[in-house]
Amino acid sequence: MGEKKWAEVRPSEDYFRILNPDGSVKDGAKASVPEVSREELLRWYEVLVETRTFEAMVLRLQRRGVLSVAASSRGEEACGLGAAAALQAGDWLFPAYRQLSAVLYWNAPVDRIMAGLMGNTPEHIREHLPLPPELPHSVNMMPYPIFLGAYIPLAVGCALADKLNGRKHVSLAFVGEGSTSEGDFHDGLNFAGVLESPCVIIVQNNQWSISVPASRQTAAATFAQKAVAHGLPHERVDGNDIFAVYDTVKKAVDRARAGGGATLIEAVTYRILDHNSADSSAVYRTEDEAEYWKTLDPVERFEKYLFNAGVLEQATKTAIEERAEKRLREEIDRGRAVPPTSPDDMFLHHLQGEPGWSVKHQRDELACELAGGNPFLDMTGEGVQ
Amino acid sequence: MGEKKWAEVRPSEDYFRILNPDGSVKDGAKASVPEVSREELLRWYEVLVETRTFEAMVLRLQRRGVLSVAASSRGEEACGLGAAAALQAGDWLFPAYRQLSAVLYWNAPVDRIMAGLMGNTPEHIREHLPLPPELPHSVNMMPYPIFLGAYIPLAVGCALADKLNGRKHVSLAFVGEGSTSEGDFHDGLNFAGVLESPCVIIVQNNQWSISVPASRQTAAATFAQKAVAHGLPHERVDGNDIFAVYDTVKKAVDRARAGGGATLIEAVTYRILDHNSADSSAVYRTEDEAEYWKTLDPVERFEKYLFNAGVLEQATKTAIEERAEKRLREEIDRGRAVPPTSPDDMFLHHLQGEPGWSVKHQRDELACELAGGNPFLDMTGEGVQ
Amino acid sequence: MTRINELPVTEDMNLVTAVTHTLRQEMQRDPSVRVMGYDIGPIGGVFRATEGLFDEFGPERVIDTPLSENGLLGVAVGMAMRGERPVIEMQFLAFMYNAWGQFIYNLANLHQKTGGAMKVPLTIRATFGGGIKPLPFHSDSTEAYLMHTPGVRVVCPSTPAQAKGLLAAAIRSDDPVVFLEHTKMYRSFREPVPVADYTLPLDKCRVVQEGSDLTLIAWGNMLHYSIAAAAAVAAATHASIEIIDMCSLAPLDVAPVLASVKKTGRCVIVHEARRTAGPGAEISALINEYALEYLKAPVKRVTAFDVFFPENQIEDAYLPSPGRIKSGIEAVLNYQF
Amino acid sequence: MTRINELPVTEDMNLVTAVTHTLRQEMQRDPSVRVMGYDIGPIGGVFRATEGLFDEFGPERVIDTPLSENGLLGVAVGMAMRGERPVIEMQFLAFMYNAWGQFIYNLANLHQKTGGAMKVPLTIRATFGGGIKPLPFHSDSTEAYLMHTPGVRVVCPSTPAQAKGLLAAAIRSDDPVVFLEHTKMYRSFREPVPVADYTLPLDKCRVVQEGSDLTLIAWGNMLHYSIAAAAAVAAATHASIEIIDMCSLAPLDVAPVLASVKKTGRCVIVHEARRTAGPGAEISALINEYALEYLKAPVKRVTAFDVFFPENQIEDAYLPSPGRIKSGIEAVLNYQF
Ligand SMILES: Cc1ncc(C[n+]2csc(CCOP(=O)(O)OP(=O)(O)O)c2C)c(N)n1
Ligand SMILES: Cc1ncc(C[n+]2csc(CCOP(=O)(O)OP(=O)(O)O)c2C)c(N)n1
Ligand SMILES: [Mg+2]
Ligand SMILES: [Mg+2]
Repeated sequence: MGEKKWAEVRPSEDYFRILNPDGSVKDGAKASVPEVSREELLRWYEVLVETRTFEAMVLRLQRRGVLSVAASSRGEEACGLGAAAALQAGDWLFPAYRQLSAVLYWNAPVDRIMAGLMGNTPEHIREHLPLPPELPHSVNMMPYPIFLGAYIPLAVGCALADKLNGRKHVSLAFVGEGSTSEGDFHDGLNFAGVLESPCVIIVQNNQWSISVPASRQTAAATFAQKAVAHGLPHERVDGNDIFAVYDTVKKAVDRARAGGGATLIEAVTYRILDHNSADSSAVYRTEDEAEYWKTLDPVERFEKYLFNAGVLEQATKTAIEERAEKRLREEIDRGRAVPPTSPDDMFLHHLQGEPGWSVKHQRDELACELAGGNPFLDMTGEGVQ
Repeated sequence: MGEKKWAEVRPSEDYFRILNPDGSVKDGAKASVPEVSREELLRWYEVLVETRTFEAMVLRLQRRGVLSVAASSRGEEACGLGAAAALQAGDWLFPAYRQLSAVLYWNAPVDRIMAGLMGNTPEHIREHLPLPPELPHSVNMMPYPIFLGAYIPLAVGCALADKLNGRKHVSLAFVGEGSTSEGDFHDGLNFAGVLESPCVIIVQNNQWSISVPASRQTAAATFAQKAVAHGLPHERVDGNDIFAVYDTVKKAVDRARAGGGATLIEAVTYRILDHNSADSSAVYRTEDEAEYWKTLDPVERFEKYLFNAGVLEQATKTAIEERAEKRLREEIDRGRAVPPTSPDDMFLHHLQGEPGWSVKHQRDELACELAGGNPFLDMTGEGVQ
Repeated sequence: MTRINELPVTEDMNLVTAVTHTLRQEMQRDPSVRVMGYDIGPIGGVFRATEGLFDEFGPERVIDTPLSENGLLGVAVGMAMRGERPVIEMQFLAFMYNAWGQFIYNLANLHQKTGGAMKVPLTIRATFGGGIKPLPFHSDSTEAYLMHTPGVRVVCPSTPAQAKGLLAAAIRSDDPVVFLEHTKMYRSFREPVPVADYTLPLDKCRVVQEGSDLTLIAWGNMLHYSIAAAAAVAAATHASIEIIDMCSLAPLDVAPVLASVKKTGRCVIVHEARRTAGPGAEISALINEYALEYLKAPVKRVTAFDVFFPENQIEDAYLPSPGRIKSGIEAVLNYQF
Repeated sequence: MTRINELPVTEDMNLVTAVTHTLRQEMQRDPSVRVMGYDIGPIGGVFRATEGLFDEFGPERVIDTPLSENGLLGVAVGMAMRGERPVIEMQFLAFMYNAWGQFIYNLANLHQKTGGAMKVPLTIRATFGGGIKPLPFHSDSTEAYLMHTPGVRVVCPSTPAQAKGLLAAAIRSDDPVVFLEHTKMYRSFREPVPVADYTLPLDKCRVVQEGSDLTLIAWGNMLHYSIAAAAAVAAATHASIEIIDMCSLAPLDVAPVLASVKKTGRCVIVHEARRTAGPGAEISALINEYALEYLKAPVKRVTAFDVFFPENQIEDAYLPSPGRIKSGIEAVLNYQF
């Protein structure tokens, strides 16, 4: 508690890495380069481009006042994507708000995401942007939780339900390193250990929890070692290396699927931009820090690898970028074109069946008010006129 | 989740031990036998005798309907005592409900404890069994918490307050192994690590949390290793060996006092009796188990050591037992002689100063009711008559 | 909805055996029903409400968990959203304060958050209420916290037969339901409970006794004290007292209350919960809003006091007694504008 | 108690700068005052309420903590019981659901549990309330949960000058106090705030405007909407409306409410909280119990609805607006038995 400003302590690089920052394969890691088809590698690249493009577009829209608050995963995109790519259709994905790449990989509808960012209700979005209720051949995707860490126990229970019913699905959940300080995180891990739940929990350690550095979040040397408290296996990987993430998560997912229980994985990365559009990180950290981390950028690294490996060439790159730009612009426009949500939506889906006297009465009150009437004239409970 | 009845897994004996179950000093542990005066050793013995005697008396009283529920620490007495003896006057002790030996060591007033067990309010007990507000040359003792684990963060904050003010006190808190599953436990440890709080947390692992065995509480091999999640040092000791407990806690306490931060210690022991007087452990565990653990009894072990070491002889033993019996009987009688608490006490000490209109009014209502009146005749808020 | 008294075969049960019986029946009926909690396995719960279930259904249907209310609730919600029907035991209602985050954010909110795409068909059985002189915080009646929270149903039975029907309905409901079991009532009396399978509505209060002079509202153990108090008043004055068992606390079944008060013009609300911002406040405010014209006297709340549940020695003075309820009835009955 | 308007030197402040100013002044006055929470250090809080304090007082007085509301609250209670005066920031009131165990069991109960031997002189500054269209659960007004809990004071300022006096009093109080800061009001307006040190009573509501025809009760941002609504009604009808700022929510300052309603015979209660079992229920029930004879119309609650705080697109329809309040006033004012 002595320092005047929280100096960022550069996290230990004692972690699993396959790709060096310059896109070369690390000495001795050749054997670990995952066997992934050329097509799949290009798909990964496309998702990375889409993620970066979409988040930049959203930040611009936020600045123009189109939406109220936006967060970005710039520099962290390999964590979500590498992990998501290790899943199979039918698995369950519990992202936090910095894994856009994970949901884009599994074809989350961007128009709906946009409509959500605009503050529409899910019912309303569903109505105006119809789609089969589940994407075919996709994973099941949860919305992200607002209460940090609150979905960790949920993911554990979700996986347990599969296990108890003999279904071979895995649940995979993300949490920021800051959120590991919440009780929910430990509850989830402890139950996962005891109940042998087939799940994988990923701590995406981007070094900051808004203004609080990872070094202030815990005295533990790593976030991976938090698993020791719960008897779970744990891994620590370079989160900016998509191969390392994919390989490690794949092994954990396969193990869970085979009945081997849960794993905790720490992916070491860095939040390049502000926490979200309401934040200004210049107040609490130095530019140098981000500059250093930019040299470890996961997208450039992977891109170099693809160029070196002859998978990508300039023309393809340009084509992918242009396609992404065009598609996302269309999706965003579709999302923005959704008409405003009706106030009455607020009463939907709290309970199934009858909502009860008071809610029914209040719903009528609001309708009356919106119709220009006085909603408080009912003095006998017989109903708002 | 396969077994039909929770088989007790005998905990690993990979822990620190000085005294063997037969009272001899373990090979190679000679150097660790703590340097404790003959007087102090006899004091320890006396506290063990008192603890066992008092708890037996209380259980008998419970069975006779004198009090509503009673728990016992039989077989676990060395944990509380060994730890408490490592403290200094001015330190803070946060017992759970199985550390009677710890508070008796520091001269907790037994008459007051008895009056508390009878369901009197603290205010009332203080009034009828007056005593200087703090015992001279004692530690500060907290009442035990009802919400399991809830005092762990408190102990961390308590110690931090000392540290921030340059006071060289240490806070020591106990928690059952079952209670380590609560979020409070992890919150406390994590804050202790980050804020470098001078405290010691002891997990008294007595193998059971009511009917749930330790093996079902966590998948971790030990409770000590839970400290790894929070970057804290940890120790695991034979909790039925008072020397091992004392020695280990003493080192942790000294370290905390010297500014070295917090430690987590697991003391491995066994709950010989039912969880409390409302429990019947025969429903969920076998007699054999307790029989085995009785061979590791901490009091007999220590007694044998004292006899071997020439510190105790039969006459002294008898004298100590008789003195304990007599004193405790007197204390219990004094506690039982406290007149019933007045109902009005329920309104005390919720807030300082004015309790507010509603509480004042309700207090008058109760007084009116107890005086035989109708408390609901005030129709104007001007006051209960 | 079956009429209970059309079911001929009955067995005498008390509240706790009715709960066990119902859990067994529902578990036999539907394999997705799983009982979860700490101490609910081999020991059958500290009140023995799950006795025998572990032996009958095994550890995948009766899941003993680590000691964390928050973990228990969160994991069970995760199962429920996948179609399981967990019935979790909250050993004492007050321990749920530790799980308040999961309660609000996941249990109560998940259905709404997902626009109805996900359901949480989970039942929380929570013991509550005073009278058995246990330890502090083992007697809390904090149903008001629950009632102020959207997205969750709260019911409280006051008889074994009602407990069966409400618990079965709670388990079958696709909404999260808190089912409140009063510790003092667990073994206080038996009654014949139909052996066949039935449910009772989760959203309907129950008129226990009709009357024209005063409406008396209570639930749980307080209903029995209220019936006794009403009988005592009626014996002395021939007043005709309507008694409502407010077993459906959330959503509150408002219409019958308003109808009754419009008829009687007088009302007393009884609860064990603390008074300020307690359940009675809502009922009284609704009457104030929608039946004021009919009131012949102030609505009185006969409750415990705005303090923490006190030590054993004085808990009898804290809880409403039949005597205190009688005073409340008399005060309101005798009032003249 | 100092009269604010006798303090000549003032500075223009808004709610958030008034909070910072007061924290600084209290920290200068008393070394046991320590500000704690996550994101309250170098960044000065996500709303900048602790801006500059870290630089001025250093890391032992301004303690940035790990991200756990429950740990924060528990550790701060441990410090408070030893004579420190922690002022913790609850980034948003809803996050305190995660700390509900520590809130009840330690913060609210420790003084009572120890028979008065221990005190918890701790202040929780919690942002609350709607209107700025942030993320879900960042706008909750769940003060009713707090009001139903003994052992804790709850206050809610509606102006910068009042915020200063109440916050200083909260910090100096030996009781735990929840100090509610409305996010929408943080920067909505400025007023002159005396620079000298002063406190305001924690247990007194404030009559903002005297009147004889109707009592209008509100707090926080709703007070400003209520003043506007009352002005609109008065302009049209010449009705004389008494406005009470119910800044002292727990313990509730009941006497002035009863006195006012006895005078006016009509009452409207306004709050952002959900209606059922919300704060207004208690106020209405008290009026029902102790001022019924004086009522000339039903007491109406103009509130948000019994649903989770909705998505940004429709939050304006959820929160009471000046228009909705005006309707409530008119309905009650025009009512004739
Ligand atoms: C229970 C809870 N507490 C606090 C917050 C406010 N909050 C939102 S994001 C954030 C920081 C989270 O940091 P981390 O977990 O590291 O995730 P990151 O933003 O770095 O991805 C905080 C404090 C919240 N949403 N929920
Ligand atoms: C928060 C909370 N949950 C549950 C309980 C009920 N309870 C009391 S003691 C106990 C078992 C505790 O086991 P452990 O921590 O191992 O302590 P032991 O009794 O073995 O000493 C339980 C579940 C409680 N008092 N508080
Ligand atoms: Mg982070
Ligand atoms: Mg134990």
